[in-house]
Amino acid sequence: MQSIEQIRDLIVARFPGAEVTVIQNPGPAAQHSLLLGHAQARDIALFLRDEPSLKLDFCSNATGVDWPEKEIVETTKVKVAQPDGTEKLVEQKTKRLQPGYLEAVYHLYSMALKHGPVVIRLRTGNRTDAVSLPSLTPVWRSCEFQEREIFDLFGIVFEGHPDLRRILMWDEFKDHPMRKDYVEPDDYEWEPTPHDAVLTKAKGHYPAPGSTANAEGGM
Amino acid sequence: MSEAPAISQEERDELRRNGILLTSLEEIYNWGRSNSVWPLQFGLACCAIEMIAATCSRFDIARFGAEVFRPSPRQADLLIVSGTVTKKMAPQVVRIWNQMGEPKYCIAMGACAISGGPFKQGYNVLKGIDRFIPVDIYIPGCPPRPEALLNGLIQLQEKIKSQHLKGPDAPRHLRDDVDCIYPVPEFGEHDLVPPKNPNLYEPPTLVRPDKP
Amino acid sequence: MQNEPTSSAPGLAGTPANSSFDILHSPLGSPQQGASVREVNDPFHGDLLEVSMGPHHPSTHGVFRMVATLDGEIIVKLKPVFGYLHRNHEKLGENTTYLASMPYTDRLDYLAGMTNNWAYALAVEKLSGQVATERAEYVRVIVGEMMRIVNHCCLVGFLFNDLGTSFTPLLYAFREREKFLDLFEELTGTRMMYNYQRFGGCRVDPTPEWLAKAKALIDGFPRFLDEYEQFLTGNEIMLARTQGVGRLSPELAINAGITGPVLRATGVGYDIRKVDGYGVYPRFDFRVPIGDHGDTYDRYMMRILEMRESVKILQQAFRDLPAGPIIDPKAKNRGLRPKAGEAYGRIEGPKGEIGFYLISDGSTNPYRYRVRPPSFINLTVLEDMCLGHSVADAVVILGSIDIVLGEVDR
Amino acid sequence: MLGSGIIKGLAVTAKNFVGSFHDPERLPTVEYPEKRLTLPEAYRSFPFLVFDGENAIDGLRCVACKMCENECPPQCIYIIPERDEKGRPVKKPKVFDIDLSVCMGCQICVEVCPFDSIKMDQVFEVAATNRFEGLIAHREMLAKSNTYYHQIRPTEAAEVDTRLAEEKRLAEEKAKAAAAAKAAAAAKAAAAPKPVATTAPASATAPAAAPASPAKPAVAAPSPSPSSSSSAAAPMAAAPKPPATTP
Repeated sequence: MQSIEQIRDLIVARFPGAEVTVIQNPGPAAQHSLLLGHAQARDIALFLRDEPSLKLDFCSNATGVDWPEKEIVETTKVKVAQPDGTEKLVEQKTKRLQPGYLEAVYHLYSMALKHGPVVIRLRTGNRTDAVSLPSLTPVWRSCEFQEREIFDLFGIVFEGHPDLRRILMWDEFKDHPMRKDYVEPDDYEWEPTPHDAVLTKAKGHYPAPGSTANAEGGM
Repeated sequence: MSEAPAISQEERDELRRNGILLTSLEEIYNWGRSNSVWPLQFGLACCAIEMIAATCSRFDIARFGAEVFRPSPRQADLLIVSGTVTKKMAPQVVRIWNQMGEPKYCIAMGACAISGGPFKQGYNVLKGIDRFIPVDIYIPGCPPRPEALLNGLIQLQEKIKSQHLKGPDAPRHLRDDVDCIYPVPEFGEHDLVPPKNPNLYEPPTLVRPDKP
Repeated sequence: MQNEPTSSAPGLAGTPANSSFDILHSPLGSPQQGASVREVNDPFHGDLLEVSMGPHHPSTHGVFRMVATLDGEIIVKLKPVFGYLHRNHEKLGENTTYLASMPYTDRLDYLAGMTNNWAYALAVEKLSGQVATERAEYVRVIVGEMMRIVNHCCLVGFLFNDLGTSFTPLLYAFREREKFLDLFEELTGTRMMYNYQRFGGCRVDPTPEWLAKAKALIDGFPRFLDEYEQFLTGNEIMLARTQGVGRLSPELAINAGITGPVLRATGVGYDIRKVDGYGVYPRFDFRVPIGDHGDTYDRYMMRILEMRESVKILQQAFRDLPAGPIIDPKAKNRGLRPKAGEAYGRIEGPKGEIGFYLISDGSTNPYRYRVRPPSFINLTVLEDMCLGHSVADAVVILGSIDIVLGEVDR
Repeated sequence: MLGSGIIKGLAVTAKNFVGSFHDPERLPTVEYPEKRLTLPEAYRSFPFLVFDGENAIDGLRCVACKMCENECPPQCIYIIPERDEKGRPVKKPKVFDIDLSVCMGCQICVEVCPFDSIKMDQVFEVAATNRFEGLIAHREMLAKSNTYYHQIRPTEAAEVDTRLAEEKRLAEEKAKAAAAAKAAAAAKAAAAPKPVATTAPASATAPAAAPASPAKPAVAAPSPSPSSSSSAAAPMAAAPKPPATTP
């Protein structure tokens, strides 16, 4: 099978001007991925499926990933001219707010040519209002339920999905529980063995100090 | 019936060995009830497989008169909550429980049914079915062995046999003051509404201090 | 029924079961939205009836719900409803360490805990760059193939339950399963939730006595299988109820990501044991059974034939099992902090491709922990297979897909 | 012939029915409360705590290091270490609770325990009618003797005993060496005008007293005789370092 760069070149040759970026995977698995722009994502997916040298006809896994915004502190060494005319290296810390986004990841294999995986990714603009992505269900039917699951748990809206409803949670549910900032409902009334985060939550149900409760926890 | 029996258990056993069977209406009524506990054919998760194993030839729940797994709640006496009850499933479980006719019993089989078990920190997992329906026997284990289920069933039979037909500890179906219909929770925007049945679920408070 | 090695080209012949849905000619093809079987101007055309089957399901597949729209007794639309066993496996996996997720994986597909363990161990090994020892790889094959036999054996029992045999074949299946469970219990300590595999190997080394017992059981298994087949396979009622029921075309199967026996029943020879050759599978001589109608009967036969192939693999594995450590002494399990990166590891589970997609950010917990559940994705085509059949057939088709709700909903 | 398949199937059923009267292979029923399956040695249900000697609480091997508490996947273990009258931690659990209604018997606590103190039990008949009080196992309920451990898992228990004895021997040797080194250092210190700070080996062999009471040589030097405190400290010297797990 071609390397990820070769696949990118194939795509760019077919779709000039398409946004295709190679995302390196630094881990030992070295399963690198292609980040696709929204505009041509579905056409590129169709190309990957039908191109005879690739024939990625099997979309094995589709999933979401939540990347909340985070503060990145970068330390750079800057030469600062000193008053006496010499230059001195000074460490400068710049804080940069990396904007958050939601990501959909697809693992593609070829059943015809028996190779893979090729990983493609799509990213939303942010985590609040620009959360739509083109659906790849029309290309691979296997995404049908998986994209519904991503919609349910992460809140990515897939445009062009034939039946985008909640799948695992009930329809009235409002939250997206797999997001990193999800706060679960408080049902910690009975936690006999709490520690760390659970202890903090269970404390909300303890009686006010000074009541008759046993302080050391022995029953 | 509540006063002390005129004849002790040992004497009665001795008579039974000699071919004389002494019994009371209460005893024979409870004996009949306890040996024909028909469970509802209702599996939720992993524990359901062990429940099936308990009905199969090796463990053979039929030896306890409980092999008739009824698909309809109307014909069943025992609800074995065998597995994780999720919040999405909880209203259905309560509804099934309400559909069962009295006298009815509930066994919470496995850690998940008792308290949410290993999955209790999950957002969609109900932390114990006893938040909504009364449970007679709790069988811990993940999953409990089929023998543990049989052991729980034996305990349930003991419990049925020790019930009195009159008085304050009479079973639910012989009393007028107890409502046997339990409210079914509804799906809310973040959780079930209500998240528990406050008349039923009253955990003791166990204060744990900060860890040093 | 063919029984072909995978080296042959995958059969792509056959017409789609539901010919109105043609994925090849509709590049943006969407799932078929129920077609009425009868003519609309039929004077006796009544209203469509919507029936909710489940989640308390009298058949034995857990808390699964199908909303079927019926025209008479014929299904014209069927929407599966999930989530009744959504236990937040993935969220819990992100909140616990890599090792602590191992016992949870047992509870995904609770009829085949060992293969879930294996897939997870494989994914973490990929993520952290660890390699299992050779003996461990053989032991994994042994326990994994035994698990496949147990799973298929039970599935056949459950499938016949759905056909209305009311428990009798299941008694045979569970009698046999108990023998395997005894072995698993002796090796790992529990009947169902093994927590056996580790990153870089397995937790305990099987003793020679255990191996001898397992070998004796496997050697005697074909005899049971013959009896089982004599009991079931020729049964005319079964043939009438399964042949031609729930056909699936290979094109749709591939496009919908169907894996495992359901895929191979359609004639596509795709088995990850052969394709990826993970572990020590390339060293074994075995064939991959392939069906050619893609109906319920083929899916049933796939299970029977795969059990026979598993017996072959097991006999070779017992013969070739090398000595050596069961786990890499340098293997890191507790407090594992893989380098930042991601990995997708997959194996051929009894139900299809079970994969784990892990993203590490360098801490002790995975940043993203995703399970690729085979039975969940195999349900994608449930509607396509059921259209035009009666309600009773829908139950059988569902049974032949082999779903376990712990894995469907996670 | 139509129906021959069904007849064949019925023949199998008949064979099994007749076989069940004489062939134990075809009648696998175990009549549970009266007869029981012999559980394999590896069988595990819930954890328990091993104690040595006669007294269940004093003999506990557990030193309340909380390693199992941190590693337990469903967080069903709760430990509070014992403190002496001065408020210093003593290496004993004051509270050791396991919520059996949560425990999934995964055995990870056993794997991470460096003191061989928590082991898996084989009792599975723990059904209760009250899950709040009935299913929390306290320290007293969990403590079971080493003899019991030998009964349920003879092979494993024998291995553990050998290993503990070996570790104890090594620790004693190390302690002796440390004591000798300390004596030498003390002699040196007495000879030198300035007192030298306490030597490293002493604090390494006696980590229990170290955090609260810094360096009293007479206390810190372990006595060669196997007193209860040194036997508790012995496995720690050989044990792996506690992990830095901060959730």
